[in-house]
Amino acid sequence: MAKTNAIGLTIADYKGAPTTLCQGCGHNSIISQIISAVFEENLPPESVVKFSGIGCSSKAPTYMLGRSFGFNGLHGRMPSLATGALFGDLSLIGIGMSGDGDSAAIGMGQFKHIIRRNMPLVYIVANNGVYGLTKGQFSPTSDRGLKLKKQGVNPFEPVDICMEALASNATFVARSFAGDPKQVKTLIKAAMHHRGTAILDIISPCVSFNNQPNATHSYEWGKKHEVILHDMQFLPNAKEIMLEGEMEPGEVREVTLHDGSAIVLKRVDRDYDPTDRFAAIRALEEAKQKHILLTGLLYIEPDRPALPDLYDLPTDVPFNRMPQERLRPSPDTMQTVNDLMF
Amino acid sequence: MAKTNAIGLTIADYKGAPTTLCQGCGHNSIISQIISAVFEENLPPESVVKFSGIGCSSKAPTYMLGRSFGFNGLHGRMPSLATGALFGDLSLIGIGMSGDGDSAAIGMGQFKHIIRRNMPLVYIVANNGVYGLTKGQFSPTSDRGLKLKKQGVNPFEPVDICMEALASNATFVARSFAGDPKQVKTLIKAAMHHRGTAILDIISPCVSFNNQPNATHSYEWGKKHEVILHDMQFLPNAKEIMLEGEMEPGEVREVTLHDGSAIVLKRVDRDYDPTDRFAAIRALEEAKQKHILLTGLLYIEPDRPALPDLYDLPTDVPFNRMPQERLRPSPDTMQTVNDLMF
Amino acid sequence: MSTQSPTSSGTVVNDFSITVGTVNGTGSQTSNLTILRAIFKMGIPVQGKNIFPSNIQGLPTWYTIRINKDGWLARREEHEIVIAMNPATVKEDMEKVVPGGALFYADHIKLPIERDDITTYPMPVKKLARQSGAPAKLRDYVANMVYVGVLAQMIGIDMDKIRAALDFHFKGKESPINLNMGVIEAAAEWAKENLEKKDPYILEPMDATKGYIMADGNTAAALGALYGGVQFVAWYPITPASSLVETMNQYIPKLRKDPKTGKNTVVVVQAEDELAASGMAIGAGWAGLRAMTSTSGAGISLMSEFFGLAYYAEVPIVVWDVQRGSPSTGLPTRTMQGDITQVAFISQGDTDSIMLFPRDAQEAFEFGWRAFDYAERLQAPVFVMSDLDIGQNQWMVKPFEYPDEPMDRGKILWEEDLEQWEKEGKVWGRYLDVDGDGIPYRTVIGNKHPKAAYFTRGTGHDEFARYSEDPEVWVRVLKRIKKKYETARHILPKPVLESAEGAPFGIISFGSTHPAIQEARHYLKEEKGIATDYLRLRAYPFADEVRDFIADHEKIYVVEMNRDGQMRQLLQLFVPDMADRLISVAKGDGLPLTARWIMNTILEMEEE
Amino acid sequence: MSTQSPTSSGTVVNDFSITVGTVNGTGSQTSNLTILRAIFKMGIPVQGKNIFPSNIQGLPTWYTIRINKDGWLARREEHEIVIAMNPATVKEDMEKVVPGGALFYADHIKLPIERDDITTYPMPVKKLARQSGAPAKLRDYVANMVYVGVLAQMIGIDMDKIRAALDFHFKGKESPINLNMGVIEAAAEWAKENLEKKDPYILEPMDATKGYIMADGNTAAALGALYGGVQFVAWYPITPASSLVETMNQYIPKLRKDPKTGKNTVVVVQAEDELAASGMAIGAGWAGLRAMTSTSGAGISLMSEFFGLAYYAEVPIVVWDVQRGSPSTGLPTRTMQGDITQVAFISQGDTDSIMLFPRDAQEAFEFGWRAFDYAERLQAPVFVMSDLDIGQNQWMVKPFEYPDEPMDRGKILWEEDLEQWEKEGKVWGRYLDVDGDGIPYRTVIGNKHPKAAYFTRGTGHDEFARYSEDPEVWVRVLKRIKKKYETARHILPKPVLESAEGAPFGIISFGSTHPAIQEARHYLKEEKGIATDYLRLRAYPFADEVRDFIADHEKIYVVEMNRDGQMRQLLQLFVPDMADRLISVAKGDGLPLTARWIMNTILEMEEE
Ligand SMILES: Cc1ncc(C[n+]2csc(CCOP(=O)(O)OP(=O)(O)O)c2C)c(N)n1
Ligand SMILES: Cc1ncc(C[n+]2csc(CCOP(=O)(O)OP(=O)(O)O)c2C)c(N)n1
Ligand code: SF4
Ligand code: SF4
Ligand SMILES: [Mg+2]
Ligand SMILES: [Mg+2]
Repeated sequence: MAKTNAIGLTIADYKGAPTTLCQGCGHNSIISQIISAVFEENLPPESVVKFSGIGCSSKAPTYMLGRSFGFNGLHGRMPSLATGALFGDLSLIGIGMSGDGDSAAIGMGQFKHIIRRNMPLVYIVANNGVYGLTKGQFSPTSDRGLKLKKQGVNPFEPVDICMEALASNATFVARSFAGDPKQVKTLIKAAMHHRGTAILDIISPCVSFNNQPNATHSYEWGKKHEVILHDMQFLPNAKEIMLEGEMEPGEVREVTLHDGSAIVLKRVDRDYDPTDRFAAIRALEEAKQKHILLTGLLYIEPDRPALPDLYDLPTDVPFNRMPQERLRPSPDTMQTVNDLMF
Repeated sequence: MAKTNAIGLTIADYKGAPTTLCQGCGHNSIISQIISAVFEENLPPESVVKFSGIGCSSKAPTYMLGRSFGFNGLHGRMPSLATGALFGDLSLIGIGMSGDGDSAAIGMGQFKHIIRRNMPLVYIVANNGVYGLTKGQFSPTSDRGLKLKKQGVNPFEPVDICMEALASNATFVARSFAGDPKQVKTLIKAAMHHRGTAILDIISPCVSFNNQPNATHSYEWGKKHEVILHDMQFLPNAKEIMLEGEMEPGEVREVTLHDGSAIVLKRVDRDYDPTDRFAAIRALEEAKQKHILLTGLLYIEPDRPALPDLYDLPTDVPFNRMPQERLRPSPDTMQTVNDLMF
Repeated sequence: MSTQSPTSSGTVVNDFSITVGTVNGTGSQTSNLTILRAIFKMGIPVQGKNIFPSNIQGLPTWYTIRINKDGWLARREEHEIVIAMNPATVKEDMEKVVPGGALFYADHIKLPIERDDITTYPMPVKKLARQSGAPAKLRDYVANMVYVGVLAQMIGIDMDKIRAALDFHFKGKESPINLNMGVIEAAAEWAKENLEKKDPYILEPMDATKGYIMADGNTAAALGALYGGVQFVAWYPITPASSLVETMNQYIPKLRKDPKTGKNTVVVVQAEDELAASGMAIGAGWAGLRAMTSTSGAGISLMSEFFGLAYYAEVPIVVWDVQRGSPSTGLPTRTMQGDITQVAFISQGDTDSIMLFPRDAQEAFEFGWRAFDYAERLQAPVFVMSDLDIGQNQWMVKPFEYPDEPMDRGKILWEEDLEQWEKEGKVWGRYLDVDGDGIPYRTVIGNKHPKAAYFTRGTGHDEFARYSEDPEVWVRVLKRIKKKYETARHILPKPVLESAEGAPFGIISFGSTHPAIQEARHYLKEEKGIATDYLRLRAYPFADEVRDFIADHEKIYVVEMNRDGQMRQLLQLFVPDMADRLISVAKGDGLPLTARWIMNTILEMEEE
Repeated sequence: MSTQSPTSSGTVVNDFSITVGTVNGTGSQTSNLTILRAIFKMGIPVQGKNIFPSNIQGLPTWYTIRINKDGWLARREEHEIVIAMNPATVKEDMEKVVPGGALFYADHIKLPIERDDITTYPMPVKKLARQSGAPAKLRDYVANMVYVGVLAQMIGIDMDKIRAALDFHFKGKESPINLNMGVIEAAAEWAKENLEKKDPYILEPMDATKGYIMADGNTAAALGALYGGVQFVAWYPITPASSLVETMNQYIPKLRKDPKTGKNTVVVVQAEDELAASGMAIGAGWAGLRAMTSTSGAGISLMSEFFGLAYYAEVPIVVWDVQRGSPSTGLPTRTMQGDITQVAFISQGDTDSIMLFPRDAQEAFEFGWRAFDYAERLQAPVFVMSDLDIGQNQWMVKPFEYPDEPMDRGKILWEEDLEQWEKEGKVWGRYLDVDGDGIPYRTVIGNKHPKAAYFTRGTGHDEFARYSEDPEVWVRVLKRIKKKYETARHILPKPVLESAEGAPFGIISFGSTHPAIQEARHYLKEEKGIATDYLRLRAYPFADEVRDFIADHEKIYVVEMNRDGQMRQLLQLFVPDMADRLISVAKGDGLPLTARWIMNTILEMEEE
């Protein structure tokens, strides 16, 4: 019998339609990690809502969480759809899938502004440095000097998704690599518990159009150049914090999230403080100089108010189930209003 | 008789229609400095082309350089219009006027992407932290905590135009203050000679909607809190560099631009290297912490190729004057092409 | 036109127009509204129209107040009384005055009086402003109160009513009320002593505004939406739509506190642009919230792609288009009905649109709440096509009426419904036409039933919301959607018909042209003896009654405020067999149509 | 339909269709194009249509090759030969085969042959691929060459022609040519030894393709633009428009080196989105460059606001709309003529649009260069309404013809012109209608004459480009612009008329439906004895000839590929007096129309 999670569901309950992405596409492995993360977190699939723009990456939601609602929107417009939709029932968790073209080209504005509003959303940029679905044009994250078949050589400095997020004062910024599934999964779990927009820039190779060994978005380059900031663990309940066997005090940092869950970060090379925004910027700059793929939780600010916190909304019932009596002003107000008109 | 410049024009030749902006609007003083800068640089007005989006700030081009071509475009879309238009005659200088709403809200994408392309343009964001023309709504650069009449209190972290420019690898980033006309003028001169997109974030108070003394976009706040990074001088011809009387060697930095002109920066408090991108980011962070209005040339990279450099275009004649013989392939190519069709 | 024949005593009572020419940004709006409201309080039918420039301060601006005892309140082109406060326009302002009319002007304006057919009244504006003791920075503002006082004295506006107007404006705050009242009274006193009444225009109290309120359409729309139970609003500022949501923000604390928890039940987000505003609203509508956005022309263009998604994915959303002078950025502070065909054919591919056309502030309120019922019932975008004239000007209308129908949330299935369906062996598919009306059933997020979820997309999909590129599926789904719009025709507000005996032709119109049409019809009847039938459209796609009306007339004038006769085009497509009966009477110059222009244009066409 | 009656020898020669079902992303396009080209080289009229999914790899895809000795090359619904390479679709593929037809299938597919009315040929695809010695990662690809070889043997495709096709495809590179040729020959050899020909379909060389080329419309458009002297292109990738600019990039080094300096004379910018792409192109057009963008439905929607600006500020720009299945994201890899009314009424306010409707790759080339002449002459956006079928499929067309007219740069004034005007005492104003054709004169940046500059805006402006809110100025300028579109009607490509003796009705169509229309007309005549008149539209706004054609017929069928009969709507608005003569024959299911469907639909309507 298939393994069940704490709420009695099997992994099959979290699957979606069979993928139509290319074999080996990084996006497929992100899909798998999302499925595992939601399964392992014991969340009913109905408590997750999927969003995406347009692109191969944005097709991903079809191939996971078939029992979750999903909205595959317009190119570059995932953030706005998600923002509006999640107000429908603020108890749900939103997962947004986007691509580097979707978020850094046509969607740059919405990407920056959902961050500014800190709308709770697991915002994944499946970053392959290329336009997959339209067959291999440069995206804004393409390497400078990258050569693509029909496009020539890219002369532009790439957009750095994490740097952009930090510049916009994002409250959760991480970089990962589809070739590092464990880290991807841990980050997704943490992101689902973060109260705010969680930006996950996941390098996700496009095997059809941008997987040359020298491309920084390729498997080979990633495998060779990945450097992790820290070993990560996510603990759904902070009270239960049990350090992994070998961990010694001082080697470990712990970030507690608004719901009592915690991220535990074990030192690898150097001590890295993920609540220091400026340190995060410096780390990105250094990684660029050193030509490495620096992955991990770059920055987190667990306590900034999220967008819904700015409205004093009832919490006893989901907003989309609120009955007429609570939405329509009572008849006696009509006279008062008319009086106000002069 | 009115004073004439080296090409025999008077300041009147550089004026535009009378302003219809509010009396005291910061944008008016930016207009004056643009007029002076072009006059003093001895540029024929016909060699400048004006662009703008929509907003009070974007109306400004009407009120200056009446003998220059101008295009008052769409809200947030100045960068794209300017990019296309300037290819018409690459010998001309483009000045783009935008607002904080125009560039940081609806225009965020174009703002970021013109920077990425490094299209030569003096890109001025007349930043008043408010929507002037639509009568006082919050803009993305409004202070967190700002209270406006019909809008309540702004809960969001402001967009920092300079930080955004740096995150996008801009090659020229400066902040100034409409209340500091001399610096504004010097920066405009330097920007006109920069080969690439020059971002000038000029704090430009809106006296009608956002000039409360505690607003960081007000005259009062700016006057009180302005700290300059350096004393600036612009020398159209670097060979002529003549340090101002009191300057001593070591106190001065000099940046030479592609055309042989130079910016001379005199140390004020500390030594600041405007070619160090990371230092610029740090300076912005510190200014934010210290609650000061840090002005001056934050960053410059004079040598990155500009967009037109990426195309190997003829330079003997402006592109928009190129005759048919040079544009239409010769008749004998037709057969070859048809043969290529199979 | 309106006759203005002096009474026996040589006076013209309650039947004239006042135009005030000032500089914008000087607070003259308060003065003008005070005059308007005071007259209204005197029981005299009155309407104000603001003709203002697209800037903030320092440019010429005009405010026209029409006073008409018979209740004809459309814009007129004649100005009996002109108040000239702006040196830059005083010459043209003087020329505006009708022969026999009066010109009031600030006496610091050097004005060679070139006309001897009008009365001129200089006003010592600066002096009186100085004497008011108001602080220097308020001088301009106070100067504008001077003309209120002088005018009040000269045409007979009740001082009590003026105080009532100020009291309303300043929400009862004593100090500004007293400051202003002081200036007004001093000015009136001055006028009484120094000016001799020579023009014939005077006011006399009536009882004709009882049972009416004064409201602008944007306020009405905001209130209507709040009574409609709107839950989510995303917007981006744009003239002349901004005040719609801004006003809503003001009323939310008063009207939308949850009776159970005391918390708010509306979320308003100022988006970063119109693309995001429409995206957020569509997201919210999809999630089961009553969602809307409000914008004007440029915003509609930017939202085009999203409207196509909402159309094809069948998401309810209400869109207020407060139309302004277009194409392009056009005349942002002028009115027009210019976005009709654009909206009808919005977005790539075959689409359909639902449009509502409110007549005035009162209907703006009504459509404000009803629009959500239509959107949720039909699972489609509903466009409310208002305009600047409706939205920003004060309209004398019947009081807003509390919704006479419960909220129609449309076909939503919750957990228990799905269980029930399962029990009954009924199959649910998001895009299945179960009832034969083209409208499928939908579920929304948070529904915990394991079969509730579906995947929404703008790409081809079948009845179960599954991705599909099958040509037959594609055609089937789009045909079914078309059926929904056929259903819409029967649900939406019917046109309003006014018939007259022996009418030689019909008139079709919609929206803010209504008062001008009615007035034109009145003159046609009274002065030319021509009775007319009139059909006022209230919705698109058109109801059968529209076809009937056209069938009943050999000739129909379609009156509208644009260049191309856009509504006529839609009507021609609706009745191709009678397309040539429809004659366009169209002008889009940024100003509300006048009865005189409508009548003359029709008469000219009749002669041809 | 096409008769396929066997010859005396029992064979059907040069008159059948082949459909290949494969998995996309496996390189089958090379195989299919090889077949197509080899047949073309045999002198036999042939056309290929690709029916592919909207993803990159692993989904079913079909390629249909129609072979017709009489030159009827529209899509057909009958498949005489089916090649089934995809296990996922083999069952439906088998059902597609017409009785008497043939099914070739990869023999590793477990296929219960359920039909005895067709011939089936198993192909040892894997074995032959293995034997080819090709590296493992090329196996799928090589497997597709197997069917080329087998088919070649069984229907008689010339091996020399296949080599010629491969030579072309691989630009003469020996090693891939030899690899592929090896597989094909081995497969042919195998077929020769192991299969017995039982179906009747064979090819015989002809001489009917001499004087023709094979080209796709996007390539043709790209070349047309290059010959049109395009200087600035901004675009954003979108199916099916992307290959237009990508192809252009390939040809620029060949065709657009400045003869004087050897440098490039075209700038191509990949923008960050469609808003920016249109903005850049409009900027460039404004600055005096020949500027264009290329996109599909969603892009058109996003560009709406900018088109309104270009309309009202009068900026020349060429827009290629390679239409695909819509509304919304729709069917991105299918064809449609669905953006017609949207473009006609694009952007807020009263606007007009110029559209060109190319018939095929050849006209795409011609309109490719002409569009710039129209845009610059008329100072307006010109939309070239192509579609996926034209753009991405190979069309057998007459060779491209070198432009027979010099570039028309329109009314541009340079320094010396302005001096001349001044001398002659002529006044220049950017928006003055000097010639009475509604088209003003313009200057562009870089013009050093001190009076050359003007300020362009989307807000109200007068004839001298000065800001204006004056109602009369507004109306005057918009009327004058309208006149420009009246002028356009007389300049744009005329419709093409084909009349027949005694035609009981007319047909109007446009664009890629042309071959199907012609074929349908042929059958109507041959099989039903019904002669038809046919007007092929090439431009909007419509020329007078269109009105004449409608006037000449009691009944006109308007054939198009969409749901709502969009072109018919525009025609109805053009001739309201004859609106009811126009009958819509419309289908938008994503596939090119077939002659059979057109004929049957018309016949059904005739019976009604
Ligand atoms: C408005 C609009 N423009 C263009 C497209 C075409 N388009 C589809 S996906 C895509 C790019 C996708 O790139 P990315 O977001 O990086 O996703 P990937 O396919 O690489 O995962 C584009 C341009 C579209 N669907 N909509
Ligand atoms: C597409 C579009 N949306 C909205 C508007 C309305 N609008 C005009 S100016 C403006 C904001 C201007 O703010 P900013 O750029 O900061 O300029 P400022 O007036 O403050 O100088 C807006 C929203 C518009 N013109 N176009
Ligand atoms: S094309 Fe690239 S991004 Fe798209 S599915 Fe294939 S590998 Fe993934
Ligand atoms: S409203 Fe503000 S930004 Fe606009 S002109 Fe006045 S002061 Fe300047
Ligand atoms: Mg990508
Ligand atoms: Mg501003």
